Amino acid sequence: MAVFVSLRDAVAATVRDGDAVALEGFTHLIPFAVGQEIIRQGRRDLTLIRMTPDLIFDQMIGMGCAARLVFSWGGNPGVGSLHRMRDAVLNGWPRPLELIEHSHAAIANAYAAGAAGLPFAVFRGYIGTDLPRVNASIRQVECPYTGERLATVPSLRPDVGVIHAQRADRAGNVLIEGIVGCQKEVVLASTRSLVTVEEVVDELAPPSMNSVVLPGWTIDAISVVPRGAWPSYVHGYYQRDNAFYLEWDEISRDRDQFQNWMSQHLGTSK
Amino acid sequence: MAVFVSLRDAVAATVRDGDAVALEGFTHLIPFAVGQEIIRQGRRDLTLIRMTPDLIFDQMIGMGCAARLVFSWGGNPGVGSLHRMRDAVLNGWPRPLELIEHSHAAIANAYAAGAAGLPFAVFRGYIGTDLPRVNASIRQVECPYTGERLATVPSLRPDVGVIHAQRADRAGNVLIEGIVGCQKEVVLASTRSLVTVEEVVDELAPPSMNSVVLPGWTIDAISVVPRGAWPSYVHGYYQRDNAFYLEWDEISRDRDQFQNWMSQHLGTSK
Amino acid sequence: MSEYTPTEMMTVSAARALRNDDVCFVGIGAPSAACNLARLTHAPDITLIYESGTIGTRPNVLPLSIGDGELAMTALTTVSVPEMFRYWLQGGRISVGFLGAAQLDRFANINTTVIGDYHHPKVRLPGAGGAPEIATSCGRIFVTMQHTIRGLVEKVDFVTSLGFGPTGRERTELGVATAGPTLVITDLCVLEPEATTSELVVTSLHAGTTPAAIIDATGWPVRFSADLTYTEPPSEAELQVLRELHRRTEEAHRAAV
Amino acid sequence: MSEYTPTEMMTVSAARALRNDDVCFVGIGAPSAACNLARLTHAPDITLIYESGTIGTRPNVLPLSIGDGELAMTALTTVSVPEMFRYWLQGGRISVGFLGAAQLDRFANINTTVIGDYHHPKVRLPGAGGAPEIATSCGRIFVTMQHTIRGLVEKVDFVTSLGFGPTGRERTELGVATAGPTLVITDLCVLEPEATTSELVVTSLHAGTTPAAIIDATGWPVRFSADLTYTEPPSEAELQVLRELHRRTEEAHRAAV
Repeated sequence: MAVFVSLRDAVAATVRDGDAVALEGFTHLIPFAVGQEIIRQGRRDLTLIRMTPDLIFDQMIGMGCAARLVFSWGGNPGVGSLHRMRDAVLNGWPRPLELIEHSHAAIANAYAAGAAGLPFAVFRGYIGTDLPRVNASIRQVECPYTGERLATVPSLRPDVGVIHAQRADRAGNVLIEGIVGCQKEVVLASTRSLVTVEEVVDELAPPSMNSVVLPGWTIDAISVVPRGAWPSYVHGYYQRDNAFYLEWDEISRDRDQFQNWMSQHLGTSK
Repeated sequence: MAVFVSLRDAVAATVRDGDAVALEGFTHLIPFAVGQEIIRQGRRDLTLIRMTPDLIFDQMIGMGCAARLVFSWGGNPGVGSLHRMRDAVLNGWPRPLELIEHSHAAIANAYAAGAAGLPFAVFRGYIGTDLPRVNASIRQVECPYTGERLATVPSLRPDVGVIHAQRADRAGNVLIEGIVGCQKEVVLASTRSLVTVEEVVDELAPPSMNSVVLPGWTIDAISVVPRGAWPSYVHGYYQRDNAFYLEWDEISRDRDQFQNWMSQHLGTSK
Repeated sequence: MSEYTPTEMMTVSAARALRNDDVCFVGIGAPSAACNLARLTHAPDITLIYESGTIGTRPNVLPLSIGDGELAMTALTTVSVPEMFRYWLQGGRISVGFLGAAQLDRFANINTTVIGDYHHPKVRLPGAGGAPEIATSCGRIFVTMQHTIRGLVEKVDFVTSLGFGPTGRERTELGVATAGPTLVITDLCVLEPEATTSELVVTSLHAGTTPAAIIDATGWPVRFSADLTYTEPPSEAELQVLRELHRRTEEAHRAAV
Repeated sequence: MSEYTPTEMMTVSAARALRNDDVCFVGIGAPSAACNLARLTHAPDITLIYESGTIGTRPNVLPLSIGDGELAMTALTTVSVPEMFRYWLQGGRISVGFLGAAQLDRFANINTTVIGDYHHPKVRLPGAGGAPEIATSCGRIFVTMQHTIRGLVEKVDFVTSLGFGPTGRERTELGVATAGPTLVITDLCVLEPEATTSELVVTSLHAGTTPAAIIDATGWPVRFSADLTYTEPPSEAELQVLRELHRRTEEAHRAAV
């Protein structure tokens, strides 16, 4: 059953050194505030999981939280590269980063399989590509009816699943609207889950009976963090801060400049 | 791209003798009008597919449309047995009926696999049951990671998928609200699809961006058939005719009485 | 104390076994009455899920079918049927699943498929529905059924859903991690699996019945627990809530159409 | 006739290849501009799908990211990302998929993963995204990219997504039924696979370029089709719609926040 706690307490209670932590949000609803609180609390040796690492993982990788990255597309969307991620991969700074690299379809299927309590996902993928050569977790099964060989990946069952959402009611039921990505799957696939929301309301009032709603009993901790997805966006609340995504390209190019920015904005020691 | 046609033309154009035809609607939105038009047009040797045969298949089986039935629960919900289905199974009247019997989970997964273009579905099911003894299509695969053996079923890819829905816009986009069952999966899994709706509107106006909507280009034929799901119900339009479900128990007990009712209500010859 | 029927005793007894934090996969009929009685009495926060996709539903009247509009209208949210079976049932999120049975054997294996041979049945029953996967995916299974010699049999004609297996050992041998049928509630008594053998033994007699009557109505040489108790009869409050629920239900279903 | 840039020529050329009844899986950048240009000119009913889950979107301005709010706001419906990849892409519902490339070889195999060795790369690129499954699930693939000697290479360092395979035969040998990259549009020319070998050959030169310039900018000994034509330059109308779209886009993205 979801408990409402401060962001600090939520992260302290759910994220431990060495955990596999998924922070999802497909462009929309990226849980930046949680990522930055994980940095503040100095978590180490995390396996970070995200389809699109985006700025949030660039920050966490640059601050040395991650030992391993599970991902499918690592860029600054519409801008260019993730410089901190590149520096970790190419130069091992601030520490080496192991890559477990997939396609979008593989990760989406792996979350869905995790949510469904299955040990693996089957899909028609990776045909003729080099990815299975560099990722041993990509395997195959044979269809028992047609003999077709299909790709498999292990299901993703993170220790902690983190998402941002529009709002919760007082019982901790959470509504997600718009580009819903893998938000439901990540919460249901994870051992522990942490959800940040823009606000708490008396009546959840989902617009449709079939709206995407997570019952409070599927969530461990909820923190109310207005603008908790900035610089990404929250449909109905605020728009994407495209200017910041451009700025980040500059901020993150240089190690010192990056560390200065983090120390200034997150209060982390240099 | 969906074309709007009369019910008669829609059935004539999409359903052929010998087809595998799924008519779905989980208690809600059962496409009765289409089933009855298929009876009127005298289609034969159909493989009928439905999780819960309900009165609609009792009528079609009793009128001799079906050679084969794929199903998971065959009763008159809240009332008792389906007498016409029983008569076909036990006495071969009006013709023998082959049963391909599954669980709900199996058929739901098989539709989803069909919609996803996969040849089979994997799930944790049928453990310790006798169903695989009597249904050879239930098999197993081994998880390439854990060694767990999981159940498989062939995906369902009907020749024709039929559903009823609340409404369509003039471009043929269809909105489904409430208990959505497998409506989306059936349309996407089928080679041809036929949708009946309560009404056509200028603006579809789905209540949520994430409402269940089928684009017109995924549908072959749409017929406007008000009360096309009677005696089942359509959320927002009319309620389930529980009295008729009770009456059917009487009507369908006796072969003559059944045929009289069909002839009287559908204009079929006795 | 009011008079009450054996079915009321069965429903009340099932309701009492439910906890406020349970997540229940509810079937139509007695299970639905029991779950909603629990919700309207001692377990106001219980989560009721119907296989039609309705999650956290709080129906004012009992549904006649598993997919009544009332369920969706009063639910927190309604998901597709594939999602229901994949993410919610198979996902291991259900603590209690209810099953009914046409036949149940001493190891709580259930038949709802056929009486007699599958290919030449004496009676054709509705079939599996959600039962095969409910039986193995839910934390615990509660069975409710009428107690008759034709229902509680030595050996089921067809295993539609797994209890503890033909010898009581197969559930464990097959690697099923969930507890299975921990409670069988009939209109005469409560049966529970014995720890060592998994054989169902009578653990509680409903008022007005006798061990002899239960032996007569059971198709195997049924045993009684050393700790046999008597079921507490329905309280005035329980009966009142249950009957009011049934009254509202009948009124609503008469009025519809 | 207005002046126009090579990138405008590339975008216009890609837009022209789209039909009114196409269902397109759109990427960010040039593909998004091309698809929306087609929608705003000769293909008003074209269906645009972005991998973020937006189906039938009609954005007024071009998205900066694949999941901009504008896409969901103007879409017919928005589904989850697992559903997008399962029911819509893998389901075989997409007629045209767009891909970009850091490297592309003569058999249209694409690399967006690394330059150099995978484990010790010279350049780390963003990775696969949706490309591996887009490349094999869509009816046809259109590739748009800048025409440089570093981009159009003899052999890609890493096959992120399959074209026709290392020798041009593997796509068929692997049993992939879709047509694959039928069209590669650069800022200099259009290349198409030769029927017999599946090798990309130049089939149309954009105005202002020469065969010699293309040979210089291509990393393999590129051949020219016997039916080589010149690309029709962008019309006034095409340029006007495209530039107006870019103007609205820049204005919107400046205004946001």
